[in-house]
Amino acid sequence: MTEWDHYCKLLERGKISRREFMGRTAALGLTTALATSLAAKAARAATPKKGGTLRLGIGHGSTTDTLDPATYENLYIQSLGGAVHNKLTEVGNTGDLVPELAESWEPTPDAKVWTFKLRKGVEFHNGKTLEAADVVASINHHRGEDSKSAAKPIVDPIADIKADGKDTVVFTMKTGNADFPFIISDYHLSIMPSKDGKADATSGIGTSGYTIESFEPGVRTKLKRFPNYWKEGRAHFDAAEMLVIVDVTARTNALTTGEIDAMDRVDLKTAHLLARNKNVKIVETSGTAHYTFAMRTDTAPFDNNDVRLALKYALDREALLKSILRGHGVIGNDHPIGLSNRYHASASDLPQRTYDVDKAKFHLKKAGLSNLKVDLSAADAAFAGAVDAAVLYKEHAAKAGIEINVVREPNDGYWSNVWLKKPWCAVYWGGRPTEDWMFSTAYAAGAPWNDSFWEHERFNKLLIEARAELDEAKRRAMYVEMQTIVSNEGGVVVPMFNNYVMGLSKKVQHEKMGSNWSLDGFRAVERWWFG
Amino acid sequence: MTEILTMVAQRLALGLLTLFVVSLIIFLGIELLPGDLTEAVLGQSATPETVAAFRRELGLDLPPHTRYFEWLGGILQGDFGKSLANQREISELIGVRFANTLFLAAIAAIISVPLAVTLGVLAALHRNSFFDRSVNVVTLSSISFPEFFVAYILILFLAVNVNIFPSISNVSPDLGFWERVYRVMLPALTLTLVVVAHMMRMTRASIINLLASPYIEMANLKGLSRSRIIVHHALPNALAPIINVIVINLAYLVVGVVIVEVVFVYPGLGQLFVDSVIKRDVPVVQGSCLIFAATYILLNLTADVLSILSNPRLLHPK
Amino acid sequence: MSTDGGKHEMGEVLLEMRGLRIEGQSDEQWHEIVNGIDLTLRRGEVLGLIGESGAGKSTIGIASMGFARPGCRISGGTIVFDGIDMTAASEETKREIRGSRIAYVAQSAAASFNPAHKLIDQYSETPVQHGILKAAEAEQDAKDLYRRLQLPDPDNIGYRYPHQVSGGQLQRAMTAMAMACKPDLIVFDEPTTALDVTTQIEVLAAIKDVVRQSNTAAIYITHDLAVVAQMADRIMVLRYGDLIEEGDAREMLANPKEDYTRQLVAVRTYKKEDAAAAASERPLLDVQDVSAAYGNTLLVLQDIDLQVERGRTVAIVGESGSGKSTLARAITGLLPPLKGKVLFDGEELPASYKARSRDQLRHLQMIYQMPDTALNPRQKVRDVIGRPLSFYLGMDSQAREKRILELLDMIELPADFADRYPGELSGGQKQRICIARALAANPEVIICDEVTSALDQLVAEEILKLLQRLQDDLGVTYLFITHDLATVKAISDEIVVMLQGRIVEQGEKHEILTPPHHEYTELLLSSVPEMDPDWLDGVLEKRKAAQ
Amino acid sequence: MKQLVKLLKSAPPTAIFGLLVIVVYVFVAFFAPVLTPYGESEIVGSEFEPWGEGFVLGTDNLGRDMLTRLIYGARNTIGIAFATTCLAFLIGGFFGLLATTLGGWVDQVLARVVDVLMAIPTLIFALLILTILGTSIPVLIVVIAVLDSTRVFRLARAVSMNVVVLDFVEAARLRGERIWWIIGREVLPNSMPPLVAEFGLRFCFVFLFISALSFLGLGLQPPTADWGSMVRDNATLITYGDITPLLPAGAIALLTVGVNFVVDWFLHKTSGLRDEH
Repeated sequence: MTEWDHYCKLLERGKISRREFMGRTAALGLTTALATSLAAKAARAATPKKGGTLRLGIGHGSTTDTLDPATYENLYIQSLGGAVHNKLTEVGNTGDLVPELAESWEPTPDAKVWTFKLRKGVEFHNGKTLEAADVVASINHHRGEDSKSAAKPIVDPIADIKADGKDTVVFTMKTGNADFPFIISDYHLSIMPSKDGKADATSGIGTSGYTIESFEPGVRTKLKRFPNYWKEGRAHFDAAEMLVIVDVTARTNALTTGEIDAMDRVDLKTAHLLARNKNVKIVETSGTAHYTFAMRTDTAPFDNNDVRLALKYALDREALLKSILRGHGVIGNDHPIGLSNRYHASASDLPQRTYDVDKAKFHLKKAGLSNLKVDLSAADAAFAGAVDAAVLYKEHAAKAGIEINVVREPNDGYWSNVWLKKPWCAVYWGGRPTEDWMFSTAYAAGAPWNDSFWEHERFNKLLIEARAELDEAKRRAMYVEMQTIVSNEGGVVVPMFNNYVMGLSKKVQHEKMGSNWSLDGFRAVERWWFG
Repeated sequence: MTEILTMVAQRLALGLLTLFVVSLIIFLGIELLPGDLTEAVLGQSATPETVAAFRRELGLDLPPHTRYFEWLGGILQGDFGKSLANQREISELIGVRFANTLFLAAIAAIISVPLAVTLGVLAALHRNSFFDRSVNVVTLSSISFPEFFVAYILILFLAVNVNIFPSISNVSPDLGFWERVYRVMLPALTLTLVVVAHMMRMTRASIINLLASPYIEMANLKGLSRSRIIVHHALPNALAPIINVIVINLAYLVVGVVIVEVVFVYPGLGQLFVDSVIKRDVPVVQGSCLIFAATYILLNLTADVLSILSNPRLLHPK
Repeated sequence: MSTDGGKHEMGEVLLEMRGLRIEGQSDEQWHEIVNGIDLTLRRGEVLGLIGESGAGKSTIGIASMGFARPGCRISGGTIVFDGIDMTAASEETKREIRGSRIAYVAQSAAASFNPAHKLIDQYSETPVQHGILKAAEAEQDAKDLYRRLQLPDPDNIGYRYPHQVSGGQLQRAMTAMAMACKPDLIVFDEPTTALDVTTQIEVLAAIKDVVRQSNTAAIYITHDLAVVAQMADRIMVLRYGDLIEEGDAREMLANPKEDYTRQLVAVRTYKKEDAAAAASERPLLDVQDVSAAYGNTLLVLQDIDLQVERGRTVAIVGESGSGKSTLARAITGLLPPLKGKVLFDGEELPASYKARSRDQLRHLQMIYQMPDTALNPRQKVRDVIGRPLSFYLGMDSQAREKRILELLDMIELPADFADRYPGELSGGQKQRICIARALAANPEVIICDEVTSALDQLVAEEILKLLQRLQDDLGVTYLFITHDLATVKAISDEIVVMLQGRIVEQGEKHEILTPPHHEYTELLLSSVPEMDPDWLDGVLEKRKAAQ
Repeated sequence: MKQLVKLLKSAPPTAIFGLLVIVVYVFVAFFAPVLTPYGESEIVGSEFEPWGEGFVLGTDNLGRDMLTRLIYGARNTIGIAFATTCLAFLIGGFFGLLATTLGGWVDQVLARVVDVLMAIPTLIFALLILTILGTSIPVLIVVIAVLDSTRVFRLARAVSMNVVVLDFVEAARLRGERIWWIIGREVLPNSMPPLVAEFGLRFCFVFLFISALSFLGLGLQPPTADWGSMVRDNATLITYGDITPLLPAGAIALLTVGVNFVVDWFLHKTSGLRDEH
């Protein structure tokens, strides 16, 4: 047995992760691309049958949905994007980055210029062959003055995109960013066919394993396997149907009566009852999605870190997890980096913050206050149960002499009128696959979504350094320090990370499920199969 | 006959005026809603620049009256415009949904109207009998339950416990007619339970109301049988109120079924409307509202015309 | 029939009632409305049932068919029709008899024909449903009968709907319908009461004719002794469910034995003394050249000129549709005239009542035809009479209370009536309250719109006497609108005859009532039934001769 | 009092049942704080505890006592439905009577306005307005009342149409009475019975309507207990054959049935009197 075979075996048995596999085989001198295809081969060995029609019931979606990735705004359309489009890179089911439409990529040492080599012979659903120009047009779809794309802030750091021949795309960044290949895997940044430098964003044509047969916004999408799909070991179903079933009871009924094969967003209150059904299994993944209470650190009394600490200690995270998420989640440690992130600070690096009334009182006293009275704005638009969570927080904090006044805000316009405006409010974050991405989005000084209006010199310095740092160990150390800073000095209370809880018919098979997003990282249609 | 036509023409003209006012109210209503489509679609990821660009693209930066009159101009030329959210033709978007809504309403009506009238006639015929009382109690109870409750109960019994009908009615355009009928059975039954009581009670009451009339006494004294008196003498004269209540219920079946659509995941116009309100997709909201209002107006007109046709006094004036 | 002196054959007994008791329900309690009546009817005989409202005459009439109206029940006695006990017979048996052997002609043909079906279909229904005739045969029969009943265009009139046919014609069509199965007995329930006098005479003639020809037995129910005198061989007088008197028609009219019968016979004899008009400078009420219409349609009133002197009673008489009630509306301002004006005591009144001053309104008071709807059922008598007192005269509660009692005394009602609701009063009492309400305003003119036509004759007469006494005492002026010439004779000083929106004749009572008359006045006067059993035949002969 | 007893004795069993239900509900609504074992939104146990000793009807999705929530639900829902119906009748009744009494263009204009309002589906209209104004209790009451008043208007207009043509109203007009007097003293008292009956029915509809709104997430805000949202919160349990979510719906239905029975009886009584002459 060669060492290569050994690694393949380990991967098959799940003994090593894909990331480790990639790392170790790289050490053997293999190119990333070869390693990937080998990994795919190994995965295939473990499996799957072809055929069948997967029926997915998704608890989101609206008649106003469009196929334009720039406006992907809910889980339904995002999952559909995952089924129809490829990106340059893909976050694999174990959380690490694998090549997708890009065969390989190469940064300059300062991580400022990234050169992506495209896979050859990839065909769009309309028969067109993938070229560099398509990639440039697809990314440019989100850039520029007139961009209405939700992904505009994501592609903002890109200074320039150039096609270099038919198979090479060169990205020039404003500042170095070691995580750029991760960023380019964002679900908005789907690669679409282009014509005269304009991406065709509305027809839903991609390069993935499934073509759209019919798309009825807010109702259903019918997908058919694309016979010329380039990726091997994927796209097992002959067809798929993605249904919008917003009412959770209807969704649950549909699953138990066999109308659908899988559903997302299981009703947490009754998940234990659903699990008893002999045809159904509950699958949950813990990802990067988390709830926060963001304080404006530029406003009194939140400009005082002791006040912030007092509030952080005055919350019983376990209780919140139990009653709001019914345990389907993980408690947070006042920073946004989840367990599935690469550089998550373990308990030994950063002790878990607990509900500690004495410490809360201590910090309160240190801030020169004997009691505290603050408003907390919440609405269920922030996250399901936000108002209940705020009410629970109020009860916990009361024991530490802190009086929280829960302000129920209207659901409508919550993100425009409350978030980033009110001094303290409930917020939901889908999370980001990389630390840098998460921190730069919501914690870097001056970032548009820095909802705590927080500025920390050391943190911001570390952020830029780490971004361009290619040495793994040094990077880890930097990110752990940043997590520590955010936890101890930041303006955000992070009570918990929520799981993605799905209900699957027992006949649905899958590998380890991607945890970066719901439904296997939005890739359920491509990754799953019927046993 | 010409009088009926004149009346129809007048009512249609009035109806157009009503539609105009309705469109104005709805437009103003949506203008008053906090936020617009761009903010709703972009949600948490909105930045001032993207919102501004989005608004420019959709023309939402124009003043409200300009947008309204542009929309109105389009309508007058038969152009309902395009959905702001996905640029689909509204006539197309609404067309499919409205067809679905009408289909469900039709199935529900086909079940409920004959059922209600038959029950009403039978109850009137055997009034104060055990049958009458039980029909009364059962129908009264059935309107006393919230719609979603009836829906859930039916799902529990007919889909979960015994899998006779599908629990969701996700019809699609490629389904065959009978498959479609099968799929909408549960929502149709739900709606039937909701509307039957009203129509049945009205049928019964209108007939019984007439039983005190001299011509019914006359029919009795002519030695006619009970059933002939009810069916031949009372029913024709009770038609106007019965038609009226049937039409009101038909209107309800078309415009009032949002909840049933939600529970059964039925792709009708109601869902489209609710989604569009949430997303502030003004042209779609306007379009669907006009459809709803027009349905209401036309059905009312139909009721009046039918009442005239069923009444010789109005049909054959002196 | 009686006019032939009972010469034709009186056959065996057809219908026999013994000790008939019928109960009616009100306030969840049963009480008797017919208290043990015996009735015998032979084949070919016409029996008149007469009495005021509440006498139970209709109830007895339809009880002959074994039928009781909803809310009523036959509680005792026997009804034997041709050997069949109708009280014990099964529904099925009774149903077979109804329509085919006993038929019914209702008071209001307009209400008793089903508006949804054509006349001839309703005619055919009885024989076809009873399996006697085929539809086509029945239709042919219908046309023959229509012809015999002198309906216009007898071949086609049956294909009309009830609303397309006039009241008199409908009543005849209903008689035809009753004859459809050639029944042994027909029950006529006030068949002419709802008709104008000139129509009534035609219908009476038609009914009489057809009954005589077919030699059917009949029960003829009416409140009008003069009418029954024309039709019946024998008369039963009923009151409150009891039999008062029974006997041969001619004999009873000539020699009524009981007081009550005597009152009924005498009812049309009250007559006001002639009084000459007091000369005055100007009339109290002066209607000048008034024309009026509802909407933009045909004129309902044309060029009406009318003067009413103070303290006089002017009767406006005409049949339905003559415009007499519209005239009242034009005067009160409810229907502002298109042209012309109304002067009160020389002063022109604004056309619409809305523009009139409180005093102008006060001077003109109105009493309505239906005392049931003229009184708010939710107000006590005290409030009804008291309102004008405080509204017009600004009386405080003490003065008002005193005046209410005075007024009640004036209308001959006891003081404790002040605390009653209109629902607790009889029709005549209600009309008295209406009079009191009008008087409360201290008016100059009272417009009486058919004030007696909804009342029983004896009650009506009392009301007329009351009105006359009030005029004598208070000097109030009456504008009396009526279709009933007996009333006119009873109360008026002057008479105005109206036809189709125009005045055809007007003048002092004695002038109008003494020949020569205007053609229409003549027709009206000659159509009023008289107690003489030969009156109908006589009038018809006279009219025939005149043609 | 004696009359009342007599009246009740003559009532059919359905009406007695209905009255009983109403009385019990009103009693419960009034004395909710006394009758309930726990606080309205107090979390007293774990989620979905079964029926038993501590919690007669078990607990709900957050571990609140179901019985307590039901009772408070009665208080909130009935209170709001009652206030709404009253307001709807004030508005609709007033304008309806005004329209018929004044007649002419006022009647025409009002009828047209109501036509427009009715042409917009109620639920959808409510959705729109509640989204604009938020779903606080006063807003909820006013919005539903206004929407509902169109139906009341129609009825009031239809009923009073038959009253204003009666002679006693004409007499009052001719007397020169003011419009308010005519409406208040002559027309209104004689239009009451159908309106009272309709009040009962509309009350039930408002009730169901609030439930429907709650179901769509536009009803009362948590943690206020109301029956509609209680059903929605626990509806998924039905899938597992648990009837807990049916309790509030049953409570709604029971009251509606009760009111309907009483209304039926009432209508029968008032129209019955008319039949008898």
